[in-house]
Amino acid sequence: MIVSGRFMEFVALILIWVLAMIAIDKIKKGWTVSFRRIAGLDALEEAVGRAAEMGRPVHFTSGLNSLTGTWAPLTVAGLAVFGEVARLCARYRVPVIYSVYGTQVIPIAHELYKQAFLAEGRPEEAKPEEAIRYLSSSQFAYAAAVQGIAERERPAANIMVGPFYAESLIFAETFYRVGAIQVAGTARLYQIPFFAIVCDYVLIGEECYAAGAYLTKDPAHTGSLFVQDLGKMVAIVLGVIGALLTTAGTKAIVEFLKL
Amino acid sequence: MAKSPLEYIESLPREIIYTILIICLAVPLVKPLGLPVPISSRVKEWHQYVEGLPDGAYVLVSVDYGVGSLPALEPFMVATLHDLFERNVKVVIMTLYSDGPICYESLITKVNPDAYGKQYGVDYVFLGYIPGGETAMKAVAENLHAAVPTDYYGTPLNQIPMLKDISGASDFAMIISVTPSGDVAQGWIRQWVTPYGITYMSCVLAMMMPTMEPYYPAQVKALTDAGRAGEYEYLIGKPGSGIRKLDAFSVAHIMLIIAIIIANIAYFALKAQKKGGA
Amino acid sequence: MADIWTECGIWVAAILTIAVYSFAYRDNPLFKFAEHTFVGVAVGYSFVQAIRGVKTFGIDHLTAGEALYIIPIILGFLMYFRYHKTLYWLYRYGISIIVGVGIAASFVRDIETSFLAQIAATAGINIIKADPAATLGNIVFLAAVATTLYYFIFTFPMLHTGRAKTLADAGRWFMMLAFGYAFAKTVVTRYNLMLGRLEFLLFEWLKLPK
Amino acid sequence: MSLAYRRHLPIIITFIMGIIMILQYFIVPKQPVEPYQITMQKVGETLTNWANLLAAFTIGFGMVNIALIHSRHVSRKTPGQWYYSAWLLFVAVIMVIVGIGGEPALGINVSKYQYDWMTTYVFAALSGTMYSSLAFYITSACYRAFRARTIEATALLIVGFITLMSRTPAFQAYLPQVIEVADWINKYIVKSSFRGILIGGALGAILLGIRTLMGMETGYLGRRD
Repeated sequence: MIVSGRFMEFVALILIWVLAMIAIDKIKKGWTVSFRRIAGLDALEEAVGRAAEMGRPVHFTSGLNSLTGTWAPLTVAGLAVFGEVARLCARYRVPVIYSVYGTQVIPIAHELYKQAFLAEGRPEEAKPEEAIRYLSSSQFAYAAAVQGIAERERPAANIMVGPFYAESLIFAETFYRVGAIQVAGTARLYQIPFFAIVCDYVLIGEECYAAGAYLTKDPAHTGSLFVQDLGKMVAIVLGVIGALLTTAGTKAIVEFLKL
Repeated sequence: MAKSPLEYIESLPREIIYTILIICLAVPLVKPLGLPVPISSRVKEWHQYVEGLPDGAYVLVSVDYGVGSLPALEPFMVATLHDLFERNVKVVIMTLYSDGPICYESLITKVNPDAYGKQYGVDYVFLGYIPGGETAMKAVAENLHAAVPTDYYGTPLNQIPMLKDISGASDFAMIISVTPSGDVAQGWIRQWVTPYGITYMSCVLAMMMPTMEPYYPAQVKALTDAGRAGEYEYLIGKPGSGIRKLDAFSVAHIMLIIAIIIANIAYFALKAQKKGGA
Repeated sequence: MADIWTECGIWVAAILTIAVYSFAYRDNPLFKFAEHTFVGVAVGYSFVQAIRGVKTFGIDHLTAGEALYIIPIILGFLMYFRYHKTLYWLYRYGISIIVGVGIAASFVRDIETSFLAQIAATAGINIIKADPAATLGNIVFLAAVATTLYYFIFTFPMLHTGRAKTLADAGRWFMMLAFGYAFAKTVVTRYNLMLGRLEFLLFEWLKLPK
Repeated sequence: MSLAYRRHLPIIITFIMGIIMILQYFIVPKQPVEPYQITMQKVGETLTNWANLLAAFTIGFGMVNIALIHSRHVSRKTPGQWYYSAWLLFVAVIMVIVGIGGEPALGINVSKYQYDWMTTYVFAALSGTMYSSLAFYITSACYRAFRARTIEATALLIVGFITLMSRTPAFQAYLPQVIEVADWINKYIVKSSFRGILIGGALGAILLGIRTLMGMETGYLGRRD
């Protein structure tokens, strides 16, 4: 039934799925999970607060987002962060600008934006058409348009979470130049170094997915984070012990993983 | 208050940095400086094979790239022809790409065979575009005159002095191909190396090296990527567009390294000044 | 005739190149003109590509007799109810298919390529090698993988306090060094891109001798 | 309209689509042989086409958004912006007309030369130049970032230095050891820490995927309306 070579993946998927449901259920029934600090996510409130003081907008973008590509999950993670940023902006009465590349996210972004203002009791102040701006579906026209926004509207904060490609450094340097505080995160390996070195705060890989749990303490997100931690522990144990066994001569663990 | 010179250097305005960068990149492009360039073993090997060709040997040079990949592949082909024309060898040029003749025209003007006293039809000849891919390779190998009745300019092959007694692959000492296509690079092995054992030298794009490495050195005697054209130009003392880029890299990187050193010196001087002053 | 258009094209491309580079110095009207030209052309280009997408992914199948393709086409138009006062939620049917197919197709592949295969590759390392630098390297490799993963453990804060924190710090150090390498490594590729544009300006536009 | 149609049905559709795609991944081998495998592959391909088709449909949201913003600039004569916006709308319309006439797949082929001219000398030139402007930004970023402020920043500076030298042809000629050190760093420090980040990121994506299919993710995809 299962294609050869994919049996272990199927088992892993079922195991992760079941563990996630159990963890989420336990959290709903009062089990509390505490987190280590994630500097990048703590900085979100600081960044929006700074924008409120300086009376300048907050800029958000999620890179070359797409809901049908390999980076669909990272696009949804970016949208989740946008939901939190929109809530903070509604609370601090700061205009937010979402520079959009892929048009598929526009309806979802509109809903998140309106829900944020609803949650903060200010639905009448929501101006989605001005906040959520489609710039272009071509990478570098989008990059040029974001540079224009940076220089002309001079946002005080720039938050970037999602699938970024070469344009990551164009944004990081341009917003540094207009003096914006920057919180940036992606899971695309070769773009993380630019965010880590140039921006004030960086969300590295998995930290982009942790925003939902960390900021809302929502059971589904917190339960997922707990299962992700179990997955990492398994990866450390199997990896190290496997290497020791291989050095000793048996490739048992490698074969086991390749079933 | 105006910045002290140290503060100015430590946070150098971007306009200065960008202008220096453009100068460092543009100047070597216009005038190659011939800075030292590392020669990889693969390029040395390629050159040694060309040097090892006996006098009067026949070499088939296949311009297997189109206008699209010309910028990336032409510099290496130009350096190869310079190397060949230094010697007393007969060069038969052909192409498997329909827009190959355009690449030949651009190539031959850069190489300028007259400077080497080479005469068309006696020392080198261009057979033009031979359609069919591997079937063309096979046809040329088996019977050159039947496969290619006339050269690119329409003169029948039997009237070309250097091709009179050349019937096929077995009369050639070497086959050189520069191409972005894996099928073409491997095709020459199947049609010329396996059946006739001819020395085959292949130059491909850098990203194709992993797919060609298994054939090296058994079937492909010399294998390198086109990005090393600057090294070949430096090795044979013929600076061209390849070495210009390598010079520009050297100058720009050295500028960046020096700038970082200066910035750190200014940073520490400022720190010392503040500590001293405070 | 073609030559005039080509020469005119080279001039247009050269002016736009200078306009884009001018932004690095200052935002200026020339850049703003190039930016709005670029966005305008890109909008037109994306719209044409979208029509091509609707044709190749939908209408061609419909005309080829696959009647079921009428469903996504209807849902596609339903998505524009998003602008409707009360029936706005109708757009969600189209989006739910995009999200369902897109998310599932990508995350299920992560299980093998980015999780199990990575653990298997780590588990397959034969640490002791003839060359001491390689043996040391393998030890460093294992330590780096383990401590980086340790750094990302979120819901066990005690692992990040006291002496256990040194493991997380080691992970952060390894990542810092990796970022330094990856950052400096891209310098040559970016310079190569600029060399390409400078070659265009110097030789194709200004026609300097090669 | 009851909650079922507004929220629950879309989430159920997302769940069903997701389960089908997962089943397709686990059941269909590279060369499907069994009849159920062939039908499953067909279903998977059809759904992927549907998703791409629907994604292409969403382009209209972008058009409406851009037309709204820029035509408002023109109608309100926003100083210093309205003529740029007018030019943008003009160029967009021209590109659409030329594009529909020139895009080979649409088969009209009336304005192929103009379409190629616009894509080569305007679109490709601007894209290539924007991409290459990274040479500016990586230079200023290096100048600022490689500063020995803290111990960590010093380590970053040293690694950056070695890597820069290992890529400079002149240094490679004089100091070949630089390449060996850079390769060692890449092989044993970069590849390993990147693998740690990759595994973590994959787990994040997997759990997010599960949450999305179960209707527990963000916004309309999960939270109460």
